[in-house]
Amino acid sequence: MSAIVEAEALGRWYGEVVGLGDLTVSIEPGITGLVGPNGAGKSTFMKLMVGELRPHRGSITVLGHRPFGSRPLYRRLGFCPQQDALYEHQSGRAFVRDIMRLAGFPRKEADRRAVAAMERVGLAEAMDRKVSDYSKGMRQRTRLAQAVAHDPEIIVADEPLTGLDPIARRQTLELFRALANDGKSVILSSHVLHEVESLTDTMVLIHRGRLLAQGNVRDVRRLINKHPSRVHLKARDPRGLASRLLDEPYVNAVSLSGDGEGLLVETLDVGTFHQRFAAVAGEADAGVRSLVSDDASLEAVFDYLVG
Amino acid sequence: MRARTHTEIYRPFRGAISASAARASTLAWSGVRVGFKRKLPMLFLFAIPLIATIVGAFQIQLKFDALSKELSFITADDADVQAKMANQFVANGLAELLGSVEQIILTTLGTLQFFVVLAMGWYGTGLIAEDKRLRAHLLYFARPITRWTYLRGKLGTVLFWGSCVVVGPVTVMCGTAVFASPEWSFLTDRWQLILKLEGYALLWVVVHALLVLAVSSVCRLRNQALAGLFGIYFLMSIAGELLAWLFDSANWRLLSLVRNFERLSEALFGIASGEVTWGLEASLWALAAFCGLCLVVLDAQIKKMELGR
Amino acid sequence: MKSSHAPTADGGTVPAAPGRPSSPAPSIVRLRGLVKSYGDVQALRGVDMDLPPGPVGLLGPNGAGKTTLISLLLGLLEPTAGEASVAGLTPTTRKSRVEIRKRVGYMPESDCLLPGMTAVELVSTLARLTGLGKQDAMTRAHEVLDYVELEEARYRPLDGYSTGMKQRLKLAQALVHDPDLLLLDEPTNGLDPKGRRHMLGLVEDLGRNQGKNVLLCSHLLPDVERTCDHVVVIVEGRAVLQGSIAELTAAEATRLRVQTDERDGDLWRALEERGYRCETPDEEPAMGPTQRGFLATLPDGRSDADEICAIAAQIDAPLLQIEPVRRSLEQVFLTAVDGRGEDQR
Amino acid sequence: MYLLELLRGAWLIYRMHLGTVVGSRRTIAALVLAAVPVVIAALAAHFGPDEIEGETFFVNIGLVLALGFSVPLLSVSLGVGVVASEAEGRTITYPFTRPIPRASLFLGRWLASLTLLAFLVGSCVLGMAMAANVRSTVPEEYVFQCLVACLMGVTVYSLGSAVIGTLFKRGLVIALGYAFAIEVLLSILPGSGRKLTLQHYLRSIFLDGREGRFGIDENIATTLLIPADDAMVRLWVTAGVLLVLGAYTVTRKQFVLSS
Repeated sequence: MSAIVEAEALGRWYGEVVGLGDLTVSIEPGITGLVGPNGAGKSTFMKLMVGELRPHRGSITVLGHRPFGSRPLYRRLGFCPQQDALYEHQSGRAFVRDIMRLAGFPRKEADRRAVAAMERVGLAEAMDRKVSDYSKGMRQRTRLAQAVAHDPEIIVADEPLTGLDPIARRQTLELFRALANDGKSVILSSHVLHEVESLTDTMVLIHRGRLLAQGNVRDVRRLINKHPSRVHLKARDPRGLASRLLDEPYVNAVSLSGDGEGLLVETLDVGTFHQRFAAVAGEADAGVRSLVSDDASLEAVFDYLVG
Repeated sequence: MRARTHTEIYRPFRGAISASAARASTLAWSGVRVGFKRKLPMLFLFAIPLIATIVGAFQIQLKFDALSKELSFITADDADVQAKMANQFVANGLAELLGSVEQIILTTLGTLQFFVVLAMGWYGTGLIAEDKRLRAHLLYFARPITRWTYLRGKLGTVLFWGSCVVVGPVTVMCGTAVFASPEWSFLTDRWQLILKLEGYALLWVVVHALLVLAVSSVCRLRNQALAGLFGIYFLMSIAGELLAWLFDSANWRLLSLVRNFERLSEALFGIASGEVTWGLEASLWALAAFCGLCLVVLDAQIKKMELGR
Repeated sequence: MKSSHAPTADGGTVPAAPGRPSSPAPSIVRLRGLVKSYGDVQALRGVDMDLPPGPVGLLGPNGAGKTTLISLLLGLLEPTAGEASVAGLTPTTRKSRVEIRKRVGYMPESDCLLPGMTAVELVSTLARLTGLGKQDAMTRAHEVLDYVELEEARYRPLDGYSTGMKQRLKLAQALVHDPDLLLLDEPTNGLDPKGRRHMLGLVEDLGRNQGKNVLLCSHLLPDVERTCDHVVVIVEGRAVLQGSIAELTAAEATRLRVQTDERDGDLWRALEERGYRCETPDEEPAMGPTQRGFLATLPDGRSDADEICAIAAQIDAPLLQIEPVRRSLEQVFLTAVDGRGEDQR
Repeated sequence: MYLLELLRGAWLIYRMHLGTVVGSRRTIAALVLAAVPVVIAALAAHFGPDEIEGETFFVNIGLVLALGFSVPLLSVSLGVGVVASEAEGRTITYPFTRPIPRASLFLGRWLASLTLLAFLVGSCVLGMAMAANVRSTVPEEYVFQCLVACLMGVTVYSLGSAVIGTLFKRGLVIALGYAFAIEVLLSILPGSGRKLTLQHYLRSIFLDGREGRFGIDENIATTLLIPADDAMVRLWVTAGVLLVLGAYTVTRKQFVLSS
């Protein structure tokens, strides 16, 4: 699959403040989570992606276009900005309709799309009310509606889940999944890592304006050798299982937890562990109840890498 | 749950929470301290009032200086009649001189008017508007304070800055007069005048502070509020003058704050400006009504803020 | 505290009936049929609530009445009807409503911080507004700033603070008068993972170790799950669900979530042959070739996963995860909201 | 092709924002501002000294109040926000990530402001003419020329303010400073400095060789005004340059939005 976003030694400053230092990354189709601590440069990267800013060094192409002011690209891209700004005087529907007019649709078609998009983000009932009366979550969803209404190939969404209540969060996540199922690409940033993880395994981790990691979360976890992988087990007979596991060469350490049925395994070769565990547990007859690797999550990877 | 240690231990508070704390003054003082943080605007805002005060004080000093020279010259003469005449003359001159002190002070205040409104506006218009914009009032109203305390606190801050540019100069100039007058005569003979001057300055500040806060409470942005303040201030004067001219009745000038204070100073110090035709009570009523209006606006707005809107 | 849906339907078994002799220390917040209306609009339509000690999560969709409830607990509003007692005070008179705020600390959601001040100034001023003496206020300000780990920055103006520092400062000011009840409105808003963990660590410490009654409002249910013992769900002005999180999200005994790699399908088929019932998890609709595992119900008589391990070993599939299915707090919340929504219709 | 897209985009933006412009609070303020000179003119016409003719009255009041006050003030206050208000409101992202030329935002929003300005200034001039008619009938060509001068004035002033607003952060202050401090200073100073002011050309259009006939303020009368046609040409050229400058700026400039 060819990359949809290619950044090469990308840098952007705000005066003396660095937004993005030196970023080389290529993003492939599908859902990609853009994560990183505050001030890492996620928003700057997204702004460069949609051509709100121009790079100071390096280059960026999206679908083969240089984004700044590129009209062909804007037909294929939708952007949901982070800042809570809308044209306050109009209704959500009118807002999306006007934006769709700018996207090149005739009047009726624009209105049809606006209505469809507002329904899609769950604002069907509120769409004829003024934007200024909306709650924070509704405004966020209105911004999302204008980003998806024209059926773009790529949706870039900067923190699209902030301010949403759990119900709206769920709806929005479903919307992203549905978009991905339709073959669209979604690039989204969020601080809430487990939500990103529920959407996708592919992530781009930016830290201090540079690329820190990219790819599938589990693969990335396996690349981190500094910290042995930790797997939590629960069994009827944890001691038996523990002694059996200690015989395996890839297991570095096993410790028992206080409650008498938990077991913590540390291994530097988690791939083999998973591969062999079924056989080991089958032999041991220890009554395995659960097996959870608690540091294979995006959050754990994030912590190990960002520190 | 990941293990985590907090070596920094939370310590419970063992002291007492007093029921009668001076909460308003705490709030006022915190507002003043924020104002002190930025030095440059302070320099610009206070430079002109400061210069005017120094000039005023200098004038007063000069007058008394001249007087004391005459005095020493005359008392050197030992002839009885001449001495009596001289004393008479000195007393007259002194009275005239002392009378003109208030003239100097009021003129200085008149010239300063615009800068005073500017200074009070600069420091005051942000007080409530910024709170509203940043929703900082949520922090204040989560404390055991009432709306009235909040208002007093904010008023205190504006009064402080207003006093710096109005009551301060008046005090300095009165002080100069006291020290320059022979035998503290300004203090002993005319202490009522000093009180009246200070009272007048204080009233001036209070009324304008209320206006500043009322404007601040209806705006969301400080700049808007500042523009609004000047808008209202000048609009009232212009409307008063215009209506007075149109309907040929000077009473319309009651609309103008400036004119009302002129009337007040005429009554207090007997310095006629000629254009004021109505009675003192009318002016007092006008000022009271104006303050009442400001308070009503403030109360409504602060009520909304207390409810967290 | 026993978990229960819609206490009104339960005939008042939960919360405990007043005056019951066995009832423990009175809870800090006690609401009975609390109603608050603005004109014709009813924001709260009869809330019954007893706040258990420790950290409690307050959940609810937007517009459910959470903000009104917080204002009431802060003594900013007077209840229209019903009984309320906050820290032993009833917010019916103006005086007691002001008094309540000496016992309650509030961390608002919005930014709130005036530029120009420093952290020490802000916190000590707010402490003095609460009624602490001058020395007390300064000592306390430094203590709570230490507690939230605002180091040298406390002497700098707030203008340059990062989001994480601002949030911690807001927590510090809520703590300065050592209140019995802490109302935290979205304390993790806008924080990155590290900042969020820090904040949650503080909230947990306050609730669990320092004996504060913490009411945590958050849209991020995992945060609530992580820090709180209990939840209260408010929907359309009523507390439709309150109970302990551990009970509400108790694990099921016989359903396991099983995950391998690409061979998910193979294992699925192999398990079904042995009498397991397999299904795709419902909370995450399948997207393309799923690698997210499936749910397997154990056949009768089995209580562990040894057989699954054996089967996996036979077909040589790696085992990435075996875990008893647990209702997530999100599911609990969504069910509560849906149930309520249907009642209304 | 680009031009066609530009015009289409500008038209869409124009349609989007005409509503905003007409309904906003700023417009109401502008309406009040525009009404003030008319009210003053009406009052002056009624109560002023009797010996002044209608046309003299109209020319004087048109020069001072319409050309000298209303036109620059309204144009600046409405013109500065053309692009700047979108950048300050942080909504500029929406039009800029759509397949329209960036310049069409400038063009469209400026045209929307211009529509309102033309309406305001036009009614202002007509109101003044009506006020002057109380004294004696004002010749139609005076009114017409005043109208032309005012329309040219709002065009150039608003374009200039729009460009300033796009380029600088404190656009309003700079534009107001130019219109009311620098221009006034230049026209008071002797020498050719006044040829750099817009007022000079606007007066030329308005008076069109009739200066000195109405007992006008000496300063203006002694100014060597140029024929109206020349003035028109120069203003059009200025407007063209400003338009291109604005369009180019918007096309190239990156707007860093505070978050």
